[in-house]
Amino acid sequence: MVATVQRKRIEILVDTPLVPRIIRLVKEVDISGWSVIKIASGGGRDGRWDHDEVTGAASKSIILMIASEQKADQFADKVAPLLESHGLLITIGNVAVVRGDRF
Amino acid sequence: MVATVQRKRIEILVDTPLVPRIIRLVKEVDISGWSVIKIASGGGRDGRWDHDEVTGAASKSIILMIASEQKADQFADKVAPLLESHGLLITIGNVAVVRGDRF
Amino acid sequence: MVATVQRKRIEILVDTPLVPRIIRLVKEVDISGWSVIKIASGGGRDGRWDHDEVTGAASKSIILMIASEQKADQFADKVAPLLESHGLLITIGNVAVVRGDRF
Amino acid sequence: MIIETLTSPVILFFILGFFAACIRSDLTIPEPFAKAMSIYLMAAIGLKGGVEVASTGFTSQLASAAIAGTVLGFTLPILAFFLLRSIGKLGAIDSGAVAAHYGSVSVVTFVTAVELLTKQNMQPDGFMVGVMALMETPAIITGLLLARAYTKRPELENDVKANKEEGSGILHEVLTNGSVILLLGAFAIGMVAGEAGFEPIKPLFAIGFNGVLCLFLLDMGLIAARRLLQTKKVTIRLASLAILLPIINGTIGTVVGTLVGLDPGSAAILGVLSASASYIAVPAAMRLAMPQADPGIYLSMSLGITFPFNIIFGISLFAAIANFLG
Amino acid sequence: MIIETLTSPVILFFILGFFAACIRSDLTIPEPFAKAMSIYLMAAIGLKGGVEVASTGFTSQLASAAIAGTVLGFTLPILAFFLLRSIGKLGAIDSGAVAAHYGSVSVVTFVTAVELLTKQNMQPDGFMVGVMALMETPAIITGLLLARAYTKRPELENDVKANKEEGSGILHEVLTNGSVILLLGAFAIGMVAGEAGFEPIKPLFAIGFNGVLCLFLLDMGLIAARRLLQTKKVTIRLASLAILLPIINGTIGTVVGTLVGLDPGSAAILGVLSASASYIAVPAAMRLAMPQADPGIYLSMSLGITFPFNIIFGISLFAAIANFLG
Amino acid sequence: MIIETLTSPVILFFILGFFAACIRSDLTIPEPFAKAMSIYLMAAIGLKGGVEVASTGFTSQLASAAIAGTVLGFTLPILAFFLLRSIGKLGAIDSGAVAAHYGSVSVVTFVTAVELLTKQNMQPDGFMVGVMALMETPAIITGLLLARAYTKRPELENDVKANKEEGSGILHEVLTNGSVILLLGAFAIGMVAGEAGFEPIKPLFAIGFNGVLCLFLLDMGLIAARRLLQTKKVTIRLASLAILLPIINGTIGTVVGTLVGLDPGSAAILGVLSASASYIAVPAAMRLAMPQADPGIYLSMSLGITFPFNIIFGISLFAAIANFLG
Ligand SMILES: Nc1ncnc2c1ncn2[C@@H]1O[C@H](COP(=O)(O)O)[C@@H](O)[C@H]1O
Ligand SMILES: Nc1ncnc2c1ncn2[C@@H]1O[C@H](COP(=O)(O)O)[C@@H](O)[C@H]1O
Ligand SMILES: Nc1ncnc2c1ncn2[C@@H]1O[C@H](COP(=O)(O)O)[C@@H](O)[C@H]1O
Ligand code: NA
Ligand code: NA
Ligand code: NA
Repeated sequence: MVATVQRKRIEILVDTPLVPRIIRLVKEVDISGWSVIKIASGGGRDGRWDHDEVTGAASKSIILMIASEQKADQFADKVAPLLESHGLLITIGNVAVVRGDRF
Repeated sequence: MVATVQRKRIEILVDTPLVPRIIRLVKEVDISGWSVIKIASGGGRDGRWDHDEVTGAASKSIILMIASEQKADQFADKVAPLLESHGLLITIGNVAVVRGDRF
Repeated sequence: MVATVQRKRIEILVDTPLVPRIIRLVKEVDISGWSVIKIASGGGRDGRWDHDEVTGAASKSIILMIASEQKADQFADKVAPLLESHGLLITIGNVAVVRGDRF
Repeated sequence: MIIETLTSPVILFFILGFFAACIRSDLTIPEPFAKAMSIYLMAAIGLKGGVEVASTGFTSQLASAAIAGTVLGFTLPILAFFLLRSIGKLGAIDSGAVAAHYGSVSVVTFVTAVELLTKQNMQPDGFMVGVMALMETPAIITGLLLARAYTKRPELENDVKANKEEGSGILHEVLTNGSVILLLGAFAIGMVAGEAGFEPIKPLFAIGFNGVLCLFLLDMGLIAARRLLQTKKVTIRLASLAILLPIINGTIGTVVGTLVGLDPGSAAILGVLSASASYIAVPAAMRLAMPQADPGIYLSMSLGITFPFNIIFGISLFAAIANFLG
Repeated sequence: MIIETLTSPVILFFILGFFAACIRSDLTIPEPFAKAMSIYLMAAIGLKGGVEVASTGFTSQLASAAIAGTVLGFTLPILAFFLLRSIGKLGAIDSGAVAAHYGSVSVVTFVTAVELLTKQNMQPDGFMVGVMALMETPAIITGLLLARAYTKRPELENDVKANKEEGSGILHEVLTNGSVILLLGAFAIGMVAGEAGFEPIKPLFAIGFNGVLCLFLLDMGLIAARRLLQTKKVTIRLASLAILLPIINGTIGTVVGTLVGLDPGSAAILGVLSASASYIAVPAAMRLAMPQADPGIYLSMSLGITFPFNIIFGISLFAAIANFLG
Repeated sequence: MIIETLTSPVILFFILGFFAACIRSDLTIPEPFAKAMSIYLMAAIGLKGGVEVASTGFTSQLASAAIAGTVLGFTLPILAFFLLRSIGKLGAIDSGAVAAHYGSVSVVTFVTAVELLTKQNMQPDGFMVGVMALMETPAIITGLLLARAYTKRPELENDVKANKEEGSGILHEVLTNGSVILLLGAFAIGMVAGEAGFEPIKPLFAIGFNGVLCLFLLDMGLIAARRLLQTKKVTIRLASLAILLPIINGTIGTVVGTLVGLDPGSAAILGVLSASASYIAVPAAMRLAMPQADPGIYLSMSLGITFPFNIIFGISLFAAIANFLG
C-alpha cells in the first residue's frame, strides 16, 4: 500500500476575469499550486447562461487547489471578505493524496 | 475562522445532448444553480472515445451542483428513473461550503 | 430514497502527453471507465503557465475515475512508481454513487 | 469518373486522414475548427444555392424535387428498418435509430458530390441545397414511429413518460436544428441578395470553398477511421448493410430524381442525398428521443462505413446511373 | 439607406442569427472561432487604416478627430450616468458601470458602419480606426470615478481596500487591453508597411473581410437575442434608455465630428462610435474594478438592445444626420 | 536583408506579439485557432512543395538534400549535447532533451524563411519541405541515446522499465507524428494532383498564406515572450547557448547545403532548418520518453530565445552565408 496523507481539496467557482485576483491570494498563503478549469455553461439565480459568447466577462472558472488543512483555513480567511462582492462559491472537501507530503 | 456549512457536491456524468433534460430536473427541485464542465475524452465499457469529433452526439459533460443534503436526495430520487436508459453516472460527496447558507 | 454505494473518486493531475500512459495502467486494473478534463491554466513551483500555447507539451489534464476502494488501492500501487518522475498529483476522495454497483 | 475522384485533392485529403488514423497517428483537427469549417461550408452552399435560384427563379423542377425529397425522407427509413431487423438482427429501438440516420442526409457528402459532379460537367441545380435541408428531418419522425410501433411497452415505459413531456421538445429540436436553420437561412439570404449583393462576400464564400473542403475532409477521414477502429459493436451483417443501404437508397433516389424530370446532375445529387446517412443532426436527436439506442452502432455505421463508401464510390455510382437513365 | 442596410448580406446574417435564437434553435458558433474572427477583423481594420494614413500622411483632421474622440470618451458617460440614475432608477454602482459601457465603443458596430457607409460612397477616413482605439478606455475611468463619488463609503469599503492594491492593476489592464494593443499595433504595422508592404497580405485581410463579417454578425445576432431572452434584469425604463442613449450620444458625436471639420463619412463614424456600447473591454474591466455591479444589466443593455439597434437603425440615422449637416 | 526583414508585416506582427506580452497585455490567440493555423500552414507548404516537385521531377539535388538533412538530424544533437553539458552545466537527461530539440526543426521558422528568401529572389527548391519532414525525428533518437549513455543506471531505472514497454511506443509516436504525416501527406497530394489539380484549391492555400502567417507569428510572439518572462530555469549560460547553438548549427547546415550542391536559397534553408529548434513534436516526445527532463528548460530555450533569434537575425545570417559561399 502506498502512503497517503490527508489534505483539503478546495474549489472556488469564480468569474473568469477575477481569477488573477484570487490567484494573488493563493500565492500570499504559499499554497504549492493551483489549476483552473473552464466552466462550459451554467445557471443560477439570474437564470441560465452559456459560455459561447464573445464577451468573456460572463464566463466562469473553477480554481482547484490541494492544500493542507492549515493553509486551506488561512486561505478561506483571506478570501472571505471578497465572497459576497465577487460572488464566489468556495467548497472544501477531504481527500487522500498519494505521497502528498509536499502539498 | 470563517463559518462553513456542510453541503453535498453532486456530479452527474452525462451525454452532452442530454444536459438540458437533466437541468430541467434540477430546476424542479429548486437547487440554487449548476455548472457544466466538458469532458475532453474518456473511455468505458464500449472502449475509448475522443471528443474531437464533428458529431456532438458522442460528447460527454459533467453537471456539478452544490446543494443541501435534503435537496440532493430529492434530486437523486427524481433522476433515478433515467439512470439506466440515459447511462448516467451520479456521485455525491461531502464538502464544507464557506458562508454557504444560500445553497 | 435511491440506493447508493460507497466508492472512491480518484483524480490524477498529469501532463497531457502522458495521459495515454496512465490510461494503460487504468486498463490493467480493470476499472470500468475514466474521463479526462482539460486544465485551462495553472501554476506550481515553476511559476505560472497558461494553456493557450501551440506546444501541447506543457498542457495538463485531470483523469477522473470512480472505482471501488479495492481497485483504487490497486491502481495507486501501480501508479506510485511513476509519481515522482512524471510529476503526478493523485487525490482520492469518498463519494456515494447512485445505483453504482457496476463501478 | 472514379479515377478523377481518386486523384482529386479533396478526396486525397480524405484518404490522408483515413490513412493517418489507421497508422494511429496523433494528427487531430481541433473540434472548434472543424465546427467552424462546417458552419462555413453550410453558409457557403446555402448562399450559392440561393443566389442561383434568385437568377433562375422558381421552376416546376424545384417543386418536384422538393416533393420527391420530402417523400423519400419519410419513406426510405421504412425499408431500412426492416432490413436492419431481419438481416442486421437489431432490436426495434436500434433499428429505428439507424433507419432514421439513413433516411436523413450528410451535408459533407452532398458538398463533395457537388464539387465532383461540377468537375464532370454535371453541375446540379442550385435549389438542391433547399431539397437537402428539407430531407434532414422527416426520417427522424419515421424512425421514432417505427421504433415505438415495434417495441414492447415496458421497455420504453420510463421513456414514454419522459417523452410525453419531451414530445414537443423533440419536434422543436428537429425543426430548429442549427444546420437546417443555417442552410435555409443562408439560402434565403442568397435569394434576397442576388448576384449583385453576393459580390462583396463572394471572395470568402466562393473562392476559399474548395480548400476548406479539403481540410474538412481530412478531419472526416480521421474521424471515420477512428470510429471504425474503435467500434466493437458493428457485426459483419451490420457492416454489409452499411454498404448495401446506401446502394439501395441511392439507386432509388437517382431513379426517382430522373422520373420527376431532374437533369442528370440533380438526379445524381438526389441519389447521393438518399444514399448518405446523417452524423450530426440525427445522432443528437436520437440521443434525446431514444437514449437506449446505442450510439456505438449508428455512429460507426454512418460515419465509419457509409460516409467513406459514398465519398469514394457512391458518388461516382449514382452519377453513372443518372447518366445512364438521363 | 435603411433599405440598402436591410438587404445587405452582412445585416441579413445578423438578422438570421437573431431569428435563430428567438425560435430557440441550437445553432451556435464555437467561441474560439468567434474570438478568431474578432482578432482577424481588428487586425484587418487596423492594417487598412494604417496603410491609408501612410499614403495620406498626418493631417490636421486626424488631430482634431483624435482630440474630439478622446474628449467624447471622457464626457459622454457623465450624461449617461445621470440619466441612468434618474430615468433608469439604477444605483450609483450600476449606473457607473453602464455609463462606462456607453462611453466606450463597439468594434463590430464600427466595422459594420464602415462597410455600409462605403457602399453609400461615404467612406470614412482611415485614421478613424485610431480614433476608435483612443475611445475604448477613457469612459472606464469616468464611470469608475462617478460610481465612487456617488456611493456611500461602507458599501464599497472592502472594495476600496482591494482597489488600493488593484488601483494601478486596473489602469494597467485598461491600457494594455488586448483589443487596444491589436488595433493600434496593426495600425502601426500598416503605416510602416505601406501600400507595397501590405500587398502580399492583402488577399487575406482585404478580400476575405466582408465574408468574415457576415459570419461574425451571425454570431452576434445569436448572442444578442439570447441575452435579451434570458435577462430578467432589464426593466422597461432600462430598455428605453438602451435605445435613447445611443440616439443621444450618436447625435452628439456626429455633430461634434462635423464641427471639428470631418467629412460626412468620418463624422457619421464618430457618431456611430459615440452611440455604440462596449461589450468586450469594458465588461471585463468592470468585473474587476466593480464586481458588485450587475453584469446582467450592462451586458443585456449593450449587447441585447443597443447593439442590434445601432446595426439596424443607428448607422443609417447618423449617416443621415451627417449628410444633413455636412 | 535584415532591414527588409524588419519591415515585413510578417515579422512586424511577431514583434507586436512579443511587445504585447512584454507589457503584460491580456491579448491571446485562442489555442484551437492557433492549431488550425498551424495545420493550414503545414498543408499549404506541403502542397506547394509537392506541386513544384511534380513539375520539376526528382533530381539528384533532391536526393543529396534528403541525405544531407537526415545526416544533420542525426549528428547535430551530438555537438549540442556536449556543449550543453560543459558550457550549459546541464545533467545528461536535460542535455539529451535539449539537444534533441536543436537537432530537430521548427516548421514556422522554415515557413517564415521561405517567405523572406522568396522576397530576396532566393526562392528555395520545393523539395525542401520534404527535407524538413525528414529532419523532424532523427534528433529525437540521438538525444535519447545520448541521455541514456551518460546517465547512471538508478536514476533512470523506473523509466527504463517503463520504457521497455514504451520502447516501440515512442518510435511509433515519432514516426506517426501528426505534423510529419500532414507535411508528407500534403506533399504527396501535391505531387499526385500536380499544377492542374492544385488549381481549384489554390485560392485558399496560396493566396491566404501570407496573411495567416502574420496572425500565426503574432501568436508566436506572445508565446515566446511569455515563456521568456515566466521562466526561472534559464541561466545566462543556457541563454547564451540558445543563441550560440543556432549560429553553429545554422552555419554547419548552410555549408553542408552548399557542399552537396544546393542553390543558395536551398542551402540557406538547410541552414535555417539546422538552426531552428522544435517546439511541438520534440517536446511531446520528450515528455513521454524522458519525463524527468525539465520542460521549463527546453521550452524556454527553444521557444523563448532561439525562435525569436532565428526569425529576426538567423534567417538573414544564413542567407548571407549562403550567398557568400554560393
Ligand atoms: N496544490 C495544487 N493544487 C492544484 N493543482 C496543482 C497544485 N500543485 C500543482 N498543481 C498543478 O500542477 C502544475 C505543475 O505544478 P508543479 O509540478 O508544482 O510545477 C501546476 O501548473 C498546476 O496546474
Ligand atoms: N449550487 C450551485 N452549484 C454549482 N454551481 C453553481 C451553483 N450556484 C451557482 N452556480 C454557478 O454560479 C453561476 C452564477 O450563479 P448565481 O450567482 O446564482 O447567478 C452559475 O451560472 C453557475 O455556474
Ligand atoms: N468509472 C468511471 N469513472 C469515470 N468516468 C467513467 C467511468 N465509467 C465511465 N465513465 C465515463 O463514461 C463514459 C461512458 O462509459 P460507458 O457507459 O461505460 O461506455 C466513458 O467514456 C467515460 O467518460
Ligand atoms: Na439518406
Ligand atoms: Na459609445
Ligand atoms: Na535544428
